[in-house]
Amino acid sequence: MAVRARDLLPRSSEERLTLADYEGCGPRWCTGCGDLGILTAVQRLLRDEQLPLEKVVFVSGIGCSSRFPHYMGTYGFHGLHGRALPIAEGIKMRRPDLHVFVNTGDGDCCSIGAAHWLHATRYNMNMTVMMHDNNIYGLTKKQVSPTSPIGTRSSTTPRGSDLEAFDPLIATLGMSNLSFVAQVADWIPELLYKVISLAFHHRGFSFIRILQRCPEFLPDHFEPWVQDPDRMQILTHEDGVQLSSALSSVYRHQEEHDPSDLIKAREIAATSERMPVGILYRNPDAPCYEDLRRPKQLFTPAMIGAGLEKELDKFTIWPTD
Amino acid sequence: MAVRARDLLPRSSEERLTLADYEGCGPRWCTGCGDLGILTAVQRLLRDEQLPLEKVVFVSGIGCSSRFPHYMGTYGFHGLHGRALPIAEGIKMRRPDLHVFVNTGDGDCCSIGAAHWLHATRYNMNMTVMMHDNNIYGLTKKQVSPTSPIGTRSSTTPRGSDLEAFDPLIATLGMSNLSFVAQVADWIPELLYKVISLAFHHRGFSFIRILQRCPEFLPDHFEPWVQDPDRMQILTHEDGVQLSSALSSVYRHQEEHDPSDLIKAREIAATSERMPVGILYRNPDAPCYEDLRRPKQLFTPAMIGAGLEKELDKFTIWPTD
Amino acid sequence: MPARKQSVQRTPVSKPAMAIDEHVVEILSDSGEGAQKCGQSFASISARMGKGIWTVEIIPAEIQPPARSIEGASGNRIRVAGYPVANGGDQADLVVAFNEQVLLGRLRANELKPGSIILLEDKWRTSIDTAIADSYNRVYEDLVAQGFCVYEIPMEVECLKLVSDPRRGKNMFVLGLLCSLYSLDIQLAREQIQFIFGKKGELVVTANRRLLEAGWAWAEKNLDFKYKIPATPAKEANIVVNGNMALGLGIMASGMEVCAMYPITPATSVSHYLSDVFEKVGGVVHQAEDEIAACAFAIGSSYAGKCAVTITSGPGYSLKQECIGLAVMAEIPLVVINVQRGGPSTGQPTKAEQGDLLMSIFGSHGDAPKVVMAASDIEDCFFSVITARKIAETFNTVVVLLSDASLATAQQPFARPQFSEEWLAPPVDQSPVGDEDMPYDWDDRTGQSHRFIPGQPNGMHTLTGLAHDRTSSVAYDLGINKEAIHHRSLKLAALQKTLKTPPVFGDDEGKLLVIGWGSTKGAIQEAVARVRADGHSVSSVHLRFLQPMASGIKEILQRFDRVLAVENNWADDMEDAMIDEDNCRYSGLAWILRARYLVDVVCWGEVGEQPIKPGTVERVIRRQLDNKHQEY
Amino acid sequence: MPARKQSVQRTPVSKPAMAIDEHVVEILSDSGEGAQKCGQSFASISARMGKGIWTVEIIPAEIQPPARSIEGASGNRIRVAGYPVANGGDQADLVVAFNEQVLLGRLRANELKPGSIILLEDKWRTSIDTAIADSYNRVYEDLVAQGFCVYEIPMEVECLKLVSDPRRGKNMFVLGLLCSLYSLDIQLAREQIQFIFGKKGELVVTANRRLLEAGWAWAEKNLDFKYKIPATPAKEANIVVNGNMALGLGIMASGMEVCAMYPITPATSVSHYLSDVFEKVGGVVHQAEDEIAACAFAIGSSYAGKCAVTITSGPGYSLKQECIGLAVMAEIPLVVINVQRGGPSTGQPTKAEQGDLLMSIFGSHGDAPKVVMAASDIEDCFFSVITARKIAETFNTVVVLLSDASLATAQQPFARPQFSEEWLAPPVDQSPVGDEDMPYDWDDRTGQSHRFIPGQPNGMHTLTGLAHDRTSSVAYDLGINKEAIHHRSLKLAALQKTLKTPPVFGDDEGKLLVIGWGSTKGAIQEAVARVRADGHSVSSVHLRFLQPMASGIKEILQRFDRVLAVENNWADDMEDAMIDEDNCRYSGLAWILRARYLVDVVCWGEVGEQPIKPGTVERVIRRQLDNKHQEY
Ligand SMILES: Cc1ncc(C[n+]2csc(CCOP(=O)(O)OP(=O)(O)O)c2C)c(N)n1
Ligand SMILES: Cc1ncc(C[n+]2csc(CCOP(=O)(O)OP(=O)(O)O)c2C)c(N)n1
Ligand code: SF4
Ligand code: SF4
Ligand SMILES: [Mg+2]
Ligand SMILES: [Mg+2]
Repeated sequence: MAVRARDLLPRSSEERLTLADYEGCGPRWCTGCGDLGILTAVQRLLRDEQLPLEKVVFVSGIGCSSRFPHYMGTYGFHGLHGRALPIAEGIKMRRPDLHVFVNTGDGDCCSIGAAHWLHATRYNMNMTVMMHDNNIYGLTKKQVSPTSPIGTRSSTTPRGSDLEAFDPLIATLGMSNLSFVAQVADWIPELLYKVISLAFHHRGFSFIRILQRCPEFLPDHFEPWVQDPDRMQILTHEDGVQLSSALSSVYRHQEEHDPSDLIKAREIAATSERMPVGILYRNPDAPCYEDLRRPKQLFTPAMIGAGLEKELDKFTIWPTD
Repeated sequence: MAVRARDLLPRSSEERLTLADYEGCGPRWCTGCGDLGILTAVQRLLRDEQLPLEKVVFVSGIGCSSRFPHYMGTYGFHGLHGRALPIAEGIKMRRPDLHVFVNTGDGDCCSIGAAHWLHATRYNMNMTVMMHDNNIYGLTKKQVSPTSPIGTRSSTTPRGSDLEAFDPLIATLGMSNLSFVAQVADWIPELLYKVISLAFHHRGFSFIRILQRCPEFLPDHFEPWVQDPDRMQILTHEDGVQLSSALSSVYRHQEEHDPSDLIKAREIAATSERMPVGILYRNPDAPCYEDLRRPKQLFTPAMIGAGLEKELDKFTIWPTD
Repeated sequence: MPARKQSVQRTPVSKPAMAIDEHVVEILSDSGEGAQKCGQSFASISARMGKGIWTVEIIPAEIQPPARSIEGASGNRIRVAGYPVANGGDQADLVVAFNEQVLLGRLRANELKPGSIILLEDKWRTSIDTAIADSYNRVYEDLVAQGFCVYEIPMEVECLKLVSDPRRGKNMFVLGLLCSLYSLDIQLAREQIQFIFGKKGELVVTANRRLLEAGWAWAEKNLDFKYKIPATPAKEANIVVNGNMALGLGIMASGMEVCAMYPITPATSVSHYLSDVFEKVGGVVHQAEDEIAACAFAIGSSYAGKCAVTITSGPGYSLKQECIGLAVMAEIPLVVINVQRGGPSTGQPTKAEQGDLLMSIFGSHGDAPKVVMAASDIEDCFFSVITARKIAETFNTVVVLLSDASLATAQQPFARPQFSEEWLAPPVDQSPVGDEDMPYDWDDRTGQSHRFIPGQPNGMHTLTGLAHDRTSSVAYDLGINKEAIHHRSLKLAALQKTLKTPPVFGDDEGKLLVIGWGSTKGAIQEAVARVRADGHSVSSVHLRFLQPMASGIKEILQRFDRVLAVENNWADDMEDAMIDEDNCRYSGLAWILRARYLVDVVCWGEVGEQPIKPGTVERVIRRQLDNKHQEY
Repeated sequence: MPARKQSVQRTPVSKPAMAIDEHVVEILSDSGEGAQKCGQSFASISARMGKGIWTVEIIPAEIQPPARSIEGASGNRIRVAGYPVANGGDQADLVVAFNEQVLLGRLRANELKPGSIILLEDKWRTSIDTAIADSYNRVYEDLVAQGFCVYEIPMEVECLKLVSDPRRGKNMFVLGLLCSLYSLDIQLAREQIQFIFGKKGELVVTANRRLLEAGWAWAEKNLDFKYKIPATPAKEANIVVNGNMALGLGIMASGMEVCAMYPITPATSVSHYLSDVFEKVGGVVHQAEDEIAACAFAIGSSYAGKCAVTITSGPGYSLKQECIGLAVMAEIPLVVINVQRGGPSTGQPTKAEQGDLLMSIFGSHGDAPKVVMAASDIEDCFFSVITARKIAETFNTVVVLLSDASLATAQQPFARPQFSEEWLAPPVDQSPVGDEDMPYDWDDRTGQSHRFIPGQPNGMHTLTGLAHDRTSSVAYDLGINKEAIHHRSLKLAALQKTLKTPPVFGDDEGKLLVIGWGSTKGAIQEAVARVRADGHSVSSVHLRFLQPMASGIKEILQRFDRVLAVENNWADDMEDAMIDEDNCRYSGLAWILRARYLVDVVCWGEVGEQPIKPGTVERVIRRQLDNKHQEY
């Protein structure tokens, strides 16, 4: 591996990274796929933050949404269906210097990965988690997902699904050691950017459920909300989301919500007639697992050697002479 | 299999089943283990209900608590760690005639089995689920469990655990298609019996978190609550738990709680200073998966034959002449 | 540009159809342009006329790949012959392409016969996007230069005369073309259109019929060639389905009542089909939260007397291993269908591979004997499920049925099955259990035992994955686990005694025996037939049961000078400088045969490609005959 | 009752110690009475004096089994010899039992040498519970009738003279007894007590020392026999730990930084030990929510440059298969330790078995080549981890290290390791990546490639479990998966070239070769030594690497008339009426050897028992020598 001199120099201000630097290979999603908007927002955020490409890892499971890392110019780990979170935890555990992002789907996160999701929430490691919720299994071609609304016709529910949709927002608000929960939609770019940015700046496990359109398999599914801004409820807060005046005029239903109020957050998630978007909950004081588990000792050869000798001493039979 | 005449006769009232009929092999739990009280309550309930032994199946995972089925005189399925719920679902799916009970531990249910728990709640199949929560891994000898309080010294957390306990009550109250959630403690036999009985009579997925003492590994853990009834909050309702006068005088903190009020249930679970026991939530109208999925057609050879022929017709190339 | 002129300007008067034995035809389009429907219809009409067919789906790896992209090629390969065929053949004789890009991937993969005919949509030549026009021209010139016989077809122009959105009609125009070129019965083609579009109403039917007829007329008028492939009209009713639908039909026919699954390519389409029809015969498809839950659900259901199947592919199969071990241990009948795909890990979800054989035999920790069988053609997919259910319930064991991505989407006509009630299980036994009976009362000769199903009075016991004795009590004493393990192993031996020695294809003895299993059967047998036609002493044998294996196989192997395993999985190459007999990793079946029979089975395996072709196998055989020992 | 009087009433004056080569001693109590501590102390003192020892834990299957129950027996077997020993020996020469019930299970399992000495707590004889007194009397009479030499010891009575709760002190009284009986250095015993109880304060130490001395004095006064086992005082420092602690120490010493696990018997105690000490050297033990998460976590950590290990047993190992396939595919170094237990399914969690070998080699769908090695004694547990980490990081691959329940709890002294920085990995590479470099730039000869670790400038790429090319891009083209599979397979071949042919124990050629792997080494070699002492031409070879296997093994096998695999896993018995060469299910290693070398390896396996004994192997060998071909 040849070392290039310029890599060793600190980047000067002229060498600002551009959007193109954050792009990976060309996205292969369908035309109109909501994942595209998420990608754009994330690339912009990273550019605006000027995150060093090599210090960022995008981790994902399997699904359309989980192709995300391939489309970033950073490091990426396209893992196994349902296992993005534990992989991301392993990465973060001893590499606090890395910025870890996770992209997961509704099937990936709420179905096969549900146990990991619940525990990742509790571990509260510092990472930004985007759950692309298109209410369907995209990659495997239209099977019902836990978040599909009742009656959804899919390849495995040809006469309509039987169960009420699983609500990931309420569920996550019931988990322990909660740190950051937000909801946003792919079709409001400004808000999308803002919420992901707030999540990124939050220290802890920042979970964002992103309503994501899948025109291929559920073409009109989110249209009522896309078409009618009045069906959306924007959660604002001085220390959270604040709408531009342009957006304010479109999204008229705004509600001041203090993200530290968990009881209220649950109530909003459970009872809101409109679709709430914004920060539901944020607790900057929830302890992060990687901090709690950071050993007091350095992991150096000398330390290891000394520690080992000390342990061996305990079990040693010395020659008797 | 020789058929004995008496098995073919309907049981007369004289042939009431006794407690002994509901006993399996002798329990092997430690002295003072809370599982013993749960076993007693369940055996009594089945005796009182006179459930036919052959129509009852106890399903469990792996753990001390999961040994439960062996100690019952009914059918039992002692499955795999974390997988009791999907096994129980498979049993119930096409056997509505069977009474299905599930015994699971805090590790079994909330750790390795968490995804199944969340989905079993949503499927809402008619079964009674007892989660024996001793806040520790018993069978494998004292490892920390998700429900262990912060600071718990265990074999894998010798200097005390780092994370706040996971709260299964709040979590389950955040799940979808919710049907029945209760909490009770092994050391209040009357209430234990009552709550399990109410759960059994509820049609749907009845989840009971049972606080269960493990004197072997956490000897004094629940003592504050055992010793001081004032630390308990009994949730009563005219159509739910009602205390005997004897118990009423001991457990003075009673609260009338309407189990149909989910928002309130969440609030109680999240904010109650005392340990709430009783029915937190009950929704008799939540649809059961096995009902929703009951096919309109009988599964008979004639039906199968006819159905198959009809399908084959679709793909048949008939001889042309 | 002579080739071009050649095609569009000719106006032939009379075209005697050239008689040919068979052709391999491919139809390629962007995904969504309907090449698959066109290909399937072409195959159906041919089959109805009594020709032999085998279809192979060409599937893009993406949901909606970019238009005009190499990886986006979507379509069908149809092999049509005057006799039954059992694989997709070697290279294509004729290709219809809706744009020049979709051709490129097939060319690179060497799927076109040198000099073959290409029918190419010509609208790109005049595209206002000059990049497209340039690309088209470049490819066109190149094809011609390479000696392909390219006919440019004004598909869009012609379709626009009839419909406003030619993207949705071109495929039926092409069907008309092909009907003319292969002298198919245009009336059958009209019926096919009725069958496909009938549900969408008369207007749609009419529009598509017109397109069909237009294509037919255009070809009659403008193309200077025509083929005729002989047909042997069927004497009996046949059905045409792909392997996954055959599995679905087999599940219905086997009397299984529950299918628990979690979506995964390429297995999922079995459950798609089944989700549609299973309820009509009283069955149920349960989409679980993951593969582990699906397997556990199936186990619960089977335990309760409702025999269940769980269907998956590679990654899901790995996940199910713990549950499979439980079913083995507790002796619960369970059918596990694994439609294999390219591995390892997420691998190549839509590609065929036979990489899961050894895992199927040796998977799950501890001694977990299970039956492993493999379907080798479409009909076999159907009947294997019925057999699998029967074995599972007779021996109270797990039966793994292996199929793969190749069979999953391939179509081949086979005799319409005659439903028999014997295929079904008897109804759930709910009679009281005798006082002396025990849940695991193993027969010391066969290892078999009854099992008690909940609801049976007096049969109460607790089933457990812990070591247990005949009463199903947890066994603490030494030696009890051994007794149970012994009996579970015996069950495989007892089943083995009932298996028939597989027939040898070709002579019973000779120079070279090719041995295979699963979806490679058609390709292997055709390759063997070809070299036999040249007088070579080569035979083949194909295994249906991989664990246990029928008696008599050793004797077959020994009657040949050399044995070659041909599989669609990895085998190290002895020619590789690093590989020798101390480290060679043999193909799956080769491991088993070598271990069991101590015969020096050499092997050849292929991964990451299309389904194995007869020509490829033929070349491998010929190299073996050239006696380059250990080349593979 | 002569035997009884014999013991308690005699007052010997002088007792010359009888010189013996070795003894197998067992100490049995109800769980919680401290027999294990007594046994371990006895072993430690013996070892410190320079005797050879091997200890085996006797573990009840329940947490708190009923008192005075057969299955409740808890304790230790200690083999003490005048020379190094590598297994627990055959039958016990002397047993101390705290009640008569705990003896019964050992008797049934035939663990006592005929006529052996039994030291029995006598308090039960006079129990006010007549059922207990009767049981005691019955067993006592029976033992005497069977010819055991039973000494009744008033343990409780004697202890009560010193402490109020004899349940907590009896074990040290017994230690004193044993020190006297085996002429151990009482001063070392005092130090041992200081070591064990030091933390609990001087009072506890004193009380226990008094009990020790009382036991010693009582034996000196009342028992009429005394042994002396020679000792060769060690010239170098030795350490005494069990196999699981050795694994834990090995993990520390290997430079791995993360251990991700989920509790499971018998693997968990590795993590218990590690949880205590790993942080002190900067490492971390993460108890994940399940085994899949643990494996995924370890993969994530290794990917990020912090080499990780995940530890489990059978059921957890089955669950990890999908993740293991990902690590293989993505070429992430990963060490997986599987402390095998009795299977299948939940099986026998505390019992030893070697049932996971074939799954380790062939597990995970598709072609997933990984390295499989096995530790064969306690020292090997330590060093194998270091080797495993090194191979994993050198070849960017998965290394499975197999141990089992037998090694997990067995203790044997070995030379104190000398820490070397070479054991550790170099620090995480964070240097910039060259412009030409690719994340999977496979070397065509060895299959190896660099890998880029997050943080390395210019190394950005997305790792994937999908088929990928050298740049780690998803591979849609045919043939690319093959290229990657080829190189991953080559890595095993390249490693294989570096492996040393294992040494033959005994002559290099002869009549019978016994072959084994893992924890059976000590028993096999002792058995071979015994029959060799009788002049038989028998040798053995023990494998450390199971996949790949070192060169030269075939040549070794061929130099013997017959080869017998001896394993602690299931093997069908050819004598069984149902079993023949067409259906025989061979033991794990036998499968591999037969397949690779085409040598007719016969096999013998044992499941559901204690660790395999040298005497058992000896009998198996002798039967083979009697030339009953194919008996096993
Ligand atoms: C273990 C395993 N099971 C199943 C699959 C097949 N699979 C791939 S993606 C997917 C679900 C996709 O849905 P979702 O997570 O919602 O992502 P989307 O494609 O909608 O973005 C499934 C079932 C797999 N790759 N691995
Ligand atoms: C797949 C698998 N992983 C781990 C184990 C080991 N194991 C058995 S029980 C148990 C946890 C027991 O804790 P809990 O569920 O709380 O039950 P308890 O014993 O406390 O009643 C574990 C980890 C197992 N048997 N199978
Ligand atoms: S299938 Fe749906 S989710 Fe997947 S890429 Fe297409 S539009 Fe997006
Ligand atoms: S270990 Fe704890 S939970 Fe298990 S049986 Fe003993 S007291 Fe009960
Ligand atoms: Mg989705
Ligand atoms: Mg517990």
